[in-house]
Amino acid sequence: MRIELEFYGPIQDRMGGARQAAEIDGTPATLDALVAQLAQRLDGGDYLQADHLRIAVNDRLVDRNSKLALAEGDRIAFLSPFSGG
Amino acid sequence: MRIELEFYGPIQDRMGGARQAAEIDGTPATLDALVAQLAQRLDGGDYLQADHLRIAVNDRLVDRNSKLALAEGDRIAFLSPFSGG
Amino acid sequence: MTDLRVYLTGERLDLPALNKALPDTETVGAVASFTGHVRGSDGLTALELTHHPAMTEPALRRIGEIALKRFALQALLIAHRHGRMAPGEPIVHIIAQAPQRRAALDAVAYTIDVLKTEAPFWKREWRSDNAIWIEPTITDQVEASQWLETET
Amino acid sequence: MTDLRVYLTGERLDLPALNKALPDTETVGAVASFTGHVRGSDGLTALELTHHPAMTEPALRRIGEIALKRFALQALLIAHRHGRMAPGEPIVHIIAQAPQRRAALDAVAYTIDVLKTEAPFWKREWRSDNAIWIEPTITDQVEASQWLETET
Repeated sequence: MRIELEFYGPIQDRMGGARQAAEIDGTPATLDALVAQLAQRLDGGDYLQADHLRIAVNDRLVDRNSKLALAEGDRIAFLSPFSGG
Repeated sequence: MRIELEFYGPIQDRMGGARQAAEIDGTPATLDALVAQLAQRLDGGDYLQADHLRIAVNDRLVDRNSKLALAEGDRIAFLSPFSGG
Repeated sequence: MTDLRVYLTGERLDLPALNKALPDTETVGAVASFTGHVRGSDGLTALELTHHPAMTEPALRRIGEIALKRFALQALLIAHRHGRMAPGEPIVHIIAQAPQRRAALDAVAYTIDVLKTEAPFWKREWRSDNAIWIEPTITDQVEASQWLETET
Repeated sequence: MTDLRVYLTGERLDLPALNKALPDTETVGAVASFTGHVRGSDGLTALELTHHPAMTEPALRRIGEIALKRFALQALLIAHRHGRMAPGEPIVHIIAQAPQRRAALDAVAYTIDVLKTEAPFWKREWRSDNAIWIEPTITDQVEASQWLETET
């Protein structure tokens, strides 16, 4: 299954850009499982497991241990710590 | 010796106006002594001893136990608790 | 550079003009402000603020100088109205400029809290021809004393 | 009546216009505000704020709704800029209206503190062609968490 990865903030520099596509094996049951698979598969993917990143699925923040019903074309965004204002 | 008394805030209602002249015996050594004399002498004068009033001599706040070098025509202001802003 | 502006006036406060009074320098990171208005309630006709003709402006200036120093401000403006005001009219406007937000926010809170009990003003509410004096509340005294206790 | 206005824009914030955006009702006793500006330092060319195209505005709105309720505000305005800004330009402007000063002052402090760590923005400082990301400071996290811990 093909999904879209998005990177916001400093993480862009580590992942080499703001977005990239990824091919996923099977259907990871939780966000944690998906991230573990990406960590192995992508260049610099280890960093995706860093605690301080927040993760959004199709523009909604999701807890890492929450159940995942991933579908083709879903967008997974990795968000560096926010620094607004 | 003749001095001027001024009243600011709610104390005006108790003392019957914003200002009045007063005749003083001798030269009270402290503000406390002056206030004690006024307390006896004026209508409603007891109230002048209330703790929450601040007192200014010629437009400067003065502690009640501080020494006083009173002169003819000095202005003693009794200030009700402030309520600005 | 530190800059203290104190305005004490019987005229209606012109907030847009006051907001432009402090210089817009590039080193100011944070600006906080507070405006107190006459709150209309139960047929209030007017709020009257009496000040002391000689003591009030120096008191405002002293509060401002302490705030400038305590919070390491770049600039502080205190504008205070006296006289008779209709419901809705501004009574006091305070603006603090600082490099960082915490200093600007705290300075504004300090200035309004301390001003309430330490600047010689007295308030009277008018309802048609009846006036009642408004005494400071216990809350006012507590909020001011929290700042003042740590001052000495 | 409670009133929440959220503006997220790539255009320069027009502070005088924003200051007129909230209704001037006679029941508003206190108005507090905070403005954060780009602070010029060490040859800074520009500050760039990236936002999330779908998530940032709802996050600002959620922060505003919680503040309105928590501090019993009459109105709250949150205006936040994104894009590239020169030193001195405003980044964020917050205005809170309440019957009493403490609510207005606290609401503004809450909103800016929480917004810093809970609204999806990312900052980059540009010095000519070099950009560095600005990570939130420990102070930012502490100040936000003091409000957030008491929330649940």
